[in-house]
Amino acid sequence: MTAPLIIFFVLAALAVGGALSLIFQRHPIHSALSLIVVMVALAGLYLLLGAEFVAAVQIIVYGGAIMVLFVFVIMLLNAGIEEHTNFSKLAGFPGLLLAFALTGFIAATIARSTDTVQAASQPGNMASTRDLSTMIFKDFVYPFELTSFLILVAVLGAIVLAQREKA
Amino acid sequence: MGSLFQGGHLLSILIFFPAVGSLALLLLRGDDHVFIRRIALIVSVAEFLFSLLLLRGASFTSGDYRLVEYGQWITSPPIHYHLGVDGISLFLVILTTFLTPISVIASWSSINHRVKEFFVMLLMLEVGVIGVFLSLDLFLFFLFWEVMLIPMAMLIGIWGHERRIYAAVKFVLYTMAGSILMLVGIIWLYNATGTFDLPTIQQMIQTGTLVLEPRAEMLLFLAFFVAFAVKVPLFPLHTWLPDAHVEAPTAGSVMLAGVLLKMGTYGMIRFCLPLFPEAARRAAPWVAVLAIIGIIYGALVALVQPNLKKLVAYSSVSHLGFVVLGIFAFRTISMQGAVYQMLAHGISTGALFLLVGMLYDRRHTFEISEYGGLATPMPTFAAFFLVAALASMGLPMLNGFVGEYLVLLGTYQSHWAWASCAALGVILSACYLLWSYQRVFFGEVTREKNKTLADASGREKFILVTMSIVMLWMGIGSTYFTRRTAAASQAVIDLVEPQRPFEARVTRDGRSVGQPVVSGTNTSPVAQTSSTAKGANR
Amino acid sequence: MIPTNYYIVLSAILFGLGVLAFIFKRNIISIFMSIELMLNAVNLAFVAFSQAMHKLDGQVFVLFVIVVAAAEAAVGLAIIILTARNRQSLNVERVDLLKL
Amino acid sequence: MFPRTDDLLRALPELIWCGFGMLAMLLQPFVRSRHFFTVLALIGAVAGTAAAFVAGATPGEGFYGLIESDVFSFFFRLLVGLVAVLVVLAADSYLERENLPFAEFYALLLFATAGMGVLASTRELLTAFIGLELSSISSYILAGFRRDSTKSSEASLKYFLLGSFATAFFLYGIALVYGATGTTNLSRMDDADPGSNLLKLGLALILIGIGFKVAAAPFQIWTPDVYEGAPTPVTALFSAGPKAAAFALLLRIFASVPAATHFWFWAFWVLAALTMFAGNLGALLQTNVKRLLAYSSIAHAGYILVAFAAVTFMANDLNGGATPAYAAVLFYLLSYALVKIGAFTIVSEIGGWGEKNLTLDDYAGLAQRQPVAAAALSLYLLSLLGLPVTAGFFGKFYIFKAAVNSHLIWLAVLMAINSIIGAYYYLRVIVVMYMREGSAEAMAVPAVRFPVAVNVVLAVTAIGTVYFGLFPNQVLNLILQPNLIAR
Amino acid sequence: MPILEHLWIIPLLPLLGAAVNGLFGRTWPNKIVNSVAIGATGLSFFTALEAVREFFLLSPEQIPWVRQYFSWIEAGNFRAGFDLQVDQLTVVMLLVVTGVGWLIHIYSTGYMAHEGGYYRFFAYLNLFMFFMLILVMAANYVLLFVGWEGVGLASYLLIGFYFLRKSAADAGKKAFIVNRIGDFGFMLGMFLLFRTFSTLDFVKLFDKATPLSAEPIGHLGTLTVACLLLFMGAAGKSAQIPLYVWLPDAMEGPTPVSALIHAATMVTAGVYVVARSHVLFMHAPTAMLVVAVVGCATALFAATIGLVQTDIKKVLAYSTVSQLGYMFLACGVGAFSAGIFHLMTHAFFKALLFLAAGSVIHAMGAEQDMLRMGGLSKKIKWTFRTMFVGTLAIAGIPPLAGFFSKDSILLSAYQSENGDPNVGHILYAAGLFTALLTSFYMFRLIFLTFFGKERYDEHHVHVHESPKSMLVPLAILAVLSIVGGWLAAPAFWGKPDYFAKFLEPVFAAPGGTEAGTAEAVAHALEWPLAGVAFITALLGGFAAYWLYLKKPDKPASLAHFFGAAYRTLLHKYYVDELYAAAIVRPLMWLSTNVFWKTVDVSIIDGAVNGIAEGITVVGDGTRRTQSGNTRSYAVWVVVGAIVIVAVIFWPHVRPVLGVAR
Repeated sequence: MTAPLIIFFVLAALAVGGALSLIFQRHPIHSALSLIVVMVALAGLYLLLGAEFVAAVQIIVYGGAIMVLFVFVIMLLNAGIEEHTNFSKLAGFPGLLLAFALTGFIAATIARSTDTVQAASQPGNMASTRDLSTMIFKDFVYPFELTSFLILVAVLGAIVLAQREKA
Repeated sequence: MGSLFQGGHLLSILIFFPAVGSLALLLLRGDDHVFIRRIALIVSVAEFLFSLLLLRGASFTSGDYRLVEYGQWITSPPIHYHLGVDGISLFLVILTTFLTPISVIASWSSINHRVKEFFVMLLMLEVGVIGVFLSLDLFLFFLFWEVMLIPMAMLIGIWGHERRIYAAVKFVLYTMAGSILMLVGIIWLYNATGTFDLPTIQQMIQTGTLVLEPRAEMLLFLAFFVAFAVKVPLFPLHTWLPDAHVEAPTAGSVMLAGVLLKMGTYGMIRFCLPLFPEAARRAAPWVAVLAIIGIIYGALVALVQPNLKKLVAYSSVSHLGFVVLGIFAFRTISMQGAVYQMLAHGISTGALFLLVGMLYDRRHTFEISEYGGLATPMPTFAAFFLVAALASMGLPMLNGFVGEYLVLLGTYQSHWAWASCAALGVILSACYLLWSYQRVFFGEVTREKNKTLADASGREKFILVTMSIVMLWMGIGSTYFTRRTAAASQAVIDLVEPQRPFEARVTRDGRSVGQPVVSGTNTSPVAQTSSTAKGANR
Repeated sequence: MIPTNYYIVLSAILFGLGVLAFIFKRNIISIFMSIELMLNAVNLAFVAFSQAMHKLDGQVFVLFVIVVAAAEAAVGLAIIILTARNRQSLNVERVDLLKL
Repeated sequence: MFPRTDDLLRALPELIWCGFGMLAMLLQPFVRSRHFFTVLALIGAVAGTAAAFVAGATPGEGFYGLIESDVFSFFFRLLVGLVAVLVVLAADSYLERENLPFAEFYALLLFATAGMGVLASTRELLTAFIGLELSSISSYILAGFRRDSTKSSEASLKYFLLGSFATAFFLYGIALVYGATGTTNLSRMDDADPGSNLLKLGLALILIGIGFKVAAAPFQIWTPDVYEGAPTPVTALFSAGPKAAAFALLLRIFASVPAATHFWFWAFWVLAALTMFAGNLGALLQTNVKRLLAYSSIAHAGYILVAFAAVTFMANDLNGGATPAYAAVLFYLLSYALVKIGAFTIVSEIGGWGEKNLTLDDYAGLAQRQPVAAAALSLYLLSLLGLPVTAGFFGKFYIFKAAVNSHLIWLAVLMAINSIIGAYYYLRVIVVMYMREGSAEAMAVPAVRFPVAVNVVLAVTAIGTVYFGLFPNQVLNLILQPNLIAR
Repeated sequence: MPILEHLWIIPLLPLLGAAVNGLFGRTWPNKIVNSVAIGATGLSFFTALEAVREFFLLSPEQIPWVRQYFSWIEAGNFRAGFDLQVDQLTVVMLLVVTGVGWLIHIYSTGYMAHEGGYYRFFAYLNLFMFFMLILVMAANYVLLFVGWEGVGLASYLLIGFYFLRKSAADAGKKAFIVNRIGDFGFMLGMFLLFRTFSTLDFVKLFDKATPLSAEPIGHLGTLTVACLLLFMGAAGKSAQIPLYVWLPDAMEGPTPVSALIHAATMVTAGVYVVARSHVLFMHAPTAMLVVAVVGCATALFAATIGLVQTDIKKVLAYSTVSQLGYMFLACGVGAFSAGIFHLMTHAFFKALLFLAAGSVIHAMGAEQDMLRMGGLSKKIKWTFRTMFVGTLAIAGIPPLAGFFSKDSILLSAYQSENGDPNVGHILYAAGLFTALLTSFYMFRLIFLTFFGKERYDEHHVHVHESPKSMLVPLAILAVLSIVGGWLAAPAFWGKPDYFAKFLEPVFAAPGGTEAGTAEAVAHALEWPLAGVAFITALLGGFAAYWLYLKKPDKPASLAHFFGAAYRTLLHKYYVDELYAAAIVRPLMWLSTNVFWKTVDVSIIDGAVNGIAEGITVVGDGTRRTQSGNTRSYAVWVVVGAIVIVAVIFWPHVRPVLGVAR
């Protein structure tokens, strides 16, 4: 049991635990916080995988921007404890069961079929951020430009939807 | 098969002239009813005259198609604008163009709201029907087949009576249910042959370049047959007919009974038999049984109808049964009879519906019990009604007889049992027609309203006289028609089962030509027919 | 070293938990969070694969995904605010005007 | 490292659409005139559509193989462009009636169109994902565009939540495919091992994601709600644009990934069957016309999936056996888009302020009140019903043909049955319009005189429907070629 | 040969009359109408006479004289032409029809003078003449069938002439439908014949049939079946058991109609057809036997019913049925010429009787019940005299017509040995007994009507003799009824029976039972049998005299004594009731409740609507999945995911969809 493996398991446990608590926390704020935990854990895993740039972005954008946005909205709408209605029969036990089934299946399939990939895997040599940027601005310039429009749309949407009725 | 557009565009004109007419109507203002009616009448009459040109346009001494029009329409899959007329379709077209003006006149005063739309629909209906009769490309055929649906539904649904909407929807769904499967069948056939062109496929089958394996052929046959059987309508599929007829306005019923039902039997003759002879042969007994059930059953149900129009409707079920029987007996004579019966039924039943409609115009009911003793206030009308009834029950010298007689005679040649059962229909038709006639026209006038009913008006007289003359003519001068239909129907029969002359049959049955079936010690007719039937099905 | 499929399986589990959460949670915001959870799971998979195959594009994808997630978050939260305004509840089950 | 001109040319339509979208946004503070923006958006949409020809004129791959400019993308760009144009025209009067922010609307519309354009032209999954998001997010916003309407916002919410839920699946699918093949570029997956379960799973998840977008049962579940809640012109857009784009992507994926071989037709077989029935049966009892059309669009997605089953069935047939099936999909999408936009436009016009009159009763006696509208709507319905001399008929015909061609007789029969069921409720609308007398107050309502723009929409759609119903040749010659999708 | 070349003129004339009267007669005064009608018939009568004259100039090989005018139906190897034929048989029928028909037309002008619908009546009557002439002149079965159905139509119209009376309308309908039942057989007969000989022209067909050897008795060969089917038609038209029921009801029509159609001409069409097809029948002894037996039975049966009827026309009706039975008996035993001979004489005296009865009714003011008559002999002398002649004739008192014809029938019956030597004697006995009954009920009629005390009150009914227009035809017919039989008289002195001799070329064709061998035997038996017949006739007459003049109260007591039998007879053996109960009502019930209400409405339509219902229900279910709850929606997505994954990864779920292949 090497050190990285231990770290991996710790982080994995952290992530899963965060996810679970996201589910079981009754208050959105707590859910949000547990989600942040997950993200941080994932960031750790990225580092472990030698993708430090991604890890950084993960912390900054996700943990920083997005989650803050969440918390902000929760505060804005001062959402309280979520009420446990069960209007949806389907989403009760059967739903959860199905979800488990799906998850189990996907996980199992992957576990059985990633061996090929795994063979190729060896100690993560750090990917240089330069290569990354060249890739973004050369190979993927088109989608990159598109994302800019995407952001534009988002802004636009936020304005259109969230702005108060003009009196 | 013709080069590009040989023999002028008469057929195209026939198909699209009414469409042009209806477009013209659409552009008119909606409120000047008289003018609209006049236009409609002019258009339909002109159309009728055009159709008469067919008789000059070509001779029908051989089975192949005349006045063929052939042009590329859709490149992939190769669909052609392929029209043609032969002896069978010839008179059906003329029947259509003849009945349309009649219906126009018939609805002259009975249609008063949304007049424009009415005549537009009527003409569009004509377009669809004529298209069906003239198109030689499976795809084109199907196209017209479906096009005809909506105008008819509209006629029923907008200008019909109480339960019109139910009837209209039922009509459309019934027909679609059949035809959609036919579409699948058509496509299947295309995959097998690579063409939608009817004559080409026929040649393929004749020359043996196309051989369908029995199961597929049977399925295809059924796909087509069911669609047609619904239209005919054949026994278990007939229940849309009474509703449609009872609810439809007079003109609608006339077109429906006069022409639309024929599309079904026409389809059988034109597609089921030539394209799938083997399957047709195997299915024949079942079809015949259904047809016979239809004949007797329809007659019996008609017998007890309290509703005059429903009675006539069920009588159609019975009469069309004869046609189907005639087709699937695979005898030249019976086929001829079937074709003739189609025309005859179109006229006589059309006339009956017209008469019933005229009664409705006066009293606004179809209940027989509402009438009685009408012969006193309206003798002329009663006389015409009697003529129509007699024609419909197949009295010699009137149109109904020839068809029925030939069908039965022909059928008897190979299947004496079928013919014998079917012949019961002749008795029953007399029963229900005479009984209803008596209840409507004979006896004292019971209802106060009926005492003052007006006799046939000038316009009505005109219609009725025309119809009666046609009935009489078809009853006496049948050869005028049969000589033109003969070749075509013979051709169809030859495809299904080539007919041997009688003597040949006898010799094959091991008897000398001189002494036919009745030599000293001979089998009972049953045995003989079975033997001959076997022979026929060889 | 750590086998790649550990990561992938983990991502699968996280993804599944996201699905689970989506079904389980009632509060719209939490549901949205569970979507973010699923996206994170995807990211993990991407990174793991790219690392395993010595290809950088996997990480590029992650960046794109994060951007998209941000955009979605903006719009989503706007929509949530709108909804909260229109009917004073964040319970997704109470948002069922449109049915049948 | 500025991209080469050809690349730009090959992406020109999207760029133009986005450009005009931006323009609209920028001018929004300064210009108050609605017509200005309408014209602007119109120009933008048309220009983009025209640019499709430019792009089509420079075939080949662009941006290092991320996008492909071939007949396929040409066709779909034209299609979505046409949709955009029509929706702009249809929306104009609607926006005024409901007094909604028009600049933003058009901007979003153009961005969405751009997204669809990307989906139509991309050959790489990540780009596809971006395009998908571009169109989806715009759609989420557009769905909720009538802020003060609870229905609208609810539609927006549902669409957003479920949409991103599905997107997550799609994305995970991409991840797995990437894991299995080491690339996300569809044209570089040839050496991937088709048997790999990872790949299968990835494709399956992608199928789920796209299946959601195209409203394939049981992912269709969101469709009726969203379609009903969204502003009607937007509904028109949804039913025509994004669906077509999503189908385009699906088609491209399953056309070019070797691993997506024969046996996938099973999946499509199931989806198709489920979808057809879900749509038609659901529509059977609808009294809300808008919702009815929504269900019908599900049903039609089902029909298209039948063609997909045929496509995948023919996947192994290398000598262009699948070509007719492809053509069937494309032609159907075209005919269907025309009809749906026309129908929804009429619905939005009849709906009146606040979309009040949506139920069948409001359509009773429409034939007398507004003969033209009634006639047009019946034409569309008949096309949906698949009656001859309408484009819908040929569409259905080709799908039948494709199905029978692939020996999917039973699927064809199922489709036939569904056509009958469908016929029932389409007819019901026609019946109501023509054969029922309108209620007193309904008849009292003065005939709505349609704005010019709307009339243009109706004219284009109606004429198009009839024209393609009679002379489908040009379109067919375009889409019926083996190298429809460049490999 | 002007007329023989243009035979079509003969039937066409009445048709023209019918057309003219029918179309325009409505507004015309009676004078013009009846002059048109009588003119048309008379003309065709004289044309017929001319035709006959020319016919006698023909050389034997020119007979049968067939003229083809135009081809009516053509299909495949089937051709039915509008071909007319004249041979000896036709000549007889032609003269009877046109002659008697003309007389009756004349009579009608008087009888119908005060009726409404005068023009209609004569139009129908002429129409009937047309079809009847077609029937007798047709040269093939199909054209014959035209006349056959046509006369049916005419009789339908004429029976229903007083259509305001329900009974009349019913009777007309009944007549037509019962006839249709017969026609059903007739048609099948034609079909079978065509299948066997592939032609329906008499000449060709009989030429083909002649060389065939006769089918052994008791054997259902093709010809036997064909003949039986034809006979079925004949039975319908000529009111034989079991299809006789329509004829008595047919008396609802005006009396001249009863005389012309239901006594003289139409009802004998059946006999004519059998005689016409004698070639076939000669080859089918079984059929012959059936014909003979049925005929004999009918004769006896109808006669018994005739005994107790009190309606003067009903009595005559049943006597007609019975006489027709005689004719079939004749045909059945191969004495075709005898049958035709009786047909002719019967036409004379039965027409006479009916017309006289009509005159009586006319005199009594539409009273038909004999129980309300009596003692009329003084008041209406001529009517009485003529009618008495008729009675003598039918009763078979020599030397009147009936005696000779009936005698020759009995004779042939006595000789016939078809199948069993005793058959002949049985038939003879039955026939003889029938003769007894006949004379009884006829004299009963006379005595009840003309003798005894008046059983009506003079105040209401003032009896008056009929106009000339009615009496003249009576007189002529009376004369004919007297002399009509003398053609056969020479047979008693060993000389040839002229009538038989005349018809010989027609009937002598095949087996040769006619003439030849029979002659010798006949001569030996001639006198004794004739004597017997004469005595029976007298017996019958005397019985009637004794019962109805001497002891007028006797009949009542007798009736009371044989209560059951009497009632049975009075109700015509309850045959109508039987038919109603056994056929009509069940059929109606079946059609209404089973076919229409159950099969059509419940089962078929029920199924159709049921399917629609079912789909709607399912549709509602599908709608319910649209709960509007986003969480459920999410679950649906998951479900979908699982479905797809399952289909892709577990091949063994695919065969569930195996139908896809």
